Amino acid sequence: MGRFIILVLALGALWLLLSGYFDKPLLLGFGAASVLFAALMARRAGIVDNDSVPTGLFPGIFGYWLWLTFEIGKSNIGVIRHALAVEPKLSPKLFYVPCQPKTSVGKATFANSITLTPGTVSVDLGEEGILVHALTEDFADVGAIKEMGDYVARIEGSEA
Amino acid sequence: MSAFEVELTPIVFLDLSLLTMLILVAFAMLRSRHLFAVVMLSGIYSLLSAAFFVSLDAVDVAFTEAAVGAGVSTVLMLAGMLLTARREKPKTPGRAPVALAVVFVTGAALAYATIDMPAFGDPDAPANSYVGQQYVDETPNDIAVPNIVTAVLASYRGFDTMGETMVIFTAGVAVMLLLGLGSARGGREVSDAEPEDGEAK
Amino acid sequence: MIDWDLIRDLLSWALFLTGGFSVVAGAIGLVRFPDFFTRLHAAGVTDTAGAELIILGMMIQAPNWIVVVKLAFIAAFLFLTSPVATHAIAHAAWMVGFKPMQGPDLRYEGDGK
Amino acid sequence: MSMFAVATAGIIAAMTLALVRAFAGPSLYDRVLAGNSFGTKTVILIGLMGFLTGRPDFLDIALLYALINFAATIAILRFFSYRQSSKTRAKPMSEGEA
Repeated sequence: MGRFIILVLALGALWLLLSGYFDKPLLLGFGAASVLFAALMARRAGIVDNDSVPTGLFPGIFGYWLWLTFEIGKSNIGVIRHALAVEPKLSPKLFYVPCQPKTSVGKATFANSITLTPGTVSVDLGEEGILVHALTEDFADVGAIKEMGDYVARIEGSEA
Repeated sequence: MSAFEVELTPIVFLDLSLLTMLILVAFAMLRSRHLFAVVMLSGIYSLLSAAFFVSLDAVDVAFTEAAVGAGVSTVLMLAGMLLTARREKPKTPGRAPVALAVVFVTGAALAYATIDMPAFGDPDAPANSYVGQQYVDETPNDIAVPNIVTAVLASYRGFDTMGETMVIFTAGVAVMLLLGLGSARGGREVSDAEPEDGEAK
Repeated sequence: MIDWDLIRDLLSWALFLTGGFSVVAGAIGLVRFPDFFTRLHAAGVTDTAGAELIILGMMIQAPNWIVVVKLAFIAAFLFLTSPVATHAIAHAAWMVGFKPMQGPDLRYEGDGK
Repeated sequence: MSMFAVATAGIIAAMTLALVRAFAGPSLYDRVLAGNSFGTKTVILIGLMGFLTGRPDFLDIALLYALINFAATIAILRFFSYRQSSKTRAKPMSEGEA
């Protein structure tokens, strides 16, 4: 029930911010009706769980995003240098990275963070961890990627 | 009525490059024999033409183009691909002079017709000189819907768009039936074939 | 007295220039890189640095707060979905049996010497 | 020459390059990648268009495009994997018969 209320509040805030109407009763009524309809449908479909409303991630995720932004910036410069080099020296590599996060949300966050930093793309999630494709040897830095996984594991919270 | 005065603003360049890309994509679709490539290119074509519609201020058309053209029709075409081969059969180079002639005559007629059209945004154009302004002025007072297009379609033109409203109503009823909103219990209970899956969830 | 408008303009000029540069660089990589998996990385540059920097530049120039909010939603949405889409493409290709080039001499695995 | 025009020119150039990749292929997944990248550029282009004309109110469409582009890419890939799995399921059966 707590998750449901959070979902309704989040959807309502989204509706208000996107529409920008605060003083028209008719439109506000339509908005409230659509928010409730969407939330009830989600509940009926049984998808109001930790995957769709990941309350466990907050508030630690904001610090993580800030940190991730800098990582993305750094690796972008590297990839752009290769894209514009007269003779790009690529040495693509496939390797496994151990996956520390335990919850499904944590795993998804970690794998998407790997993909989001250019130069590395998560290809598959298996028993041995996450299969990563890297553009060059420099990007295939298992230590740095594991650091990212540790960070996610610290903030992911529990599955409940 | 009005001379063509082309002012080279960035928007004109934008329109020109969008149209050029549209033509390029269309030719690539004609030339390609690989059907998957054609489907992907048609998705790109929809995106481009939707961007062009936005540039023409036809925002509602752009909405529809994005949802139907880039979204639904791509998937429908892919589903159609399931029933056929992946490559088009090579055919003998086009010998269809009649079709070519028809296309050229129609195109020339359409191009000729544009000469009579009022300039884009002309205040004296028929579209702007009769009741249009009145709708723009009165809608906010008559109906509390901020989007004038919505208000005109759903309210002022409620009778001559009755067919359209019926379609939307039918679609709404179909969605409600599919979701099972009609029954008091909220749909039938459906159990999964494998009980392990149900427990794991 | 600080000229805030000038600072705003300079800042968004810088963001637009770097963002546009990243978008073009990513697209160049998309054309130049040798195989499918390396092209994924180039597309990633466009999706992250390019898109977000240009959107940030637009946010600085926005005339009212609702435009800022909408741009923020677009930015957040691209931030959350672009890795999912990229991974989905990579994973689909991997499952079909696409093998990436490996090593500095860009050889396919099991290609012989 | 406004700053929006510069950014738009960059986007147009990148769109052209993405088109080259979509034309050239060679594989199906290259084309899906090019199409997805093209969609992201369209989102930004529509946003920039609003600023170029001085009416940045059309951002709703850019938001909608971001949603549709993502959903369409996922739908296309789901379709491929569906086709693939039906193929691999069909294969052993025909081999068993032979």
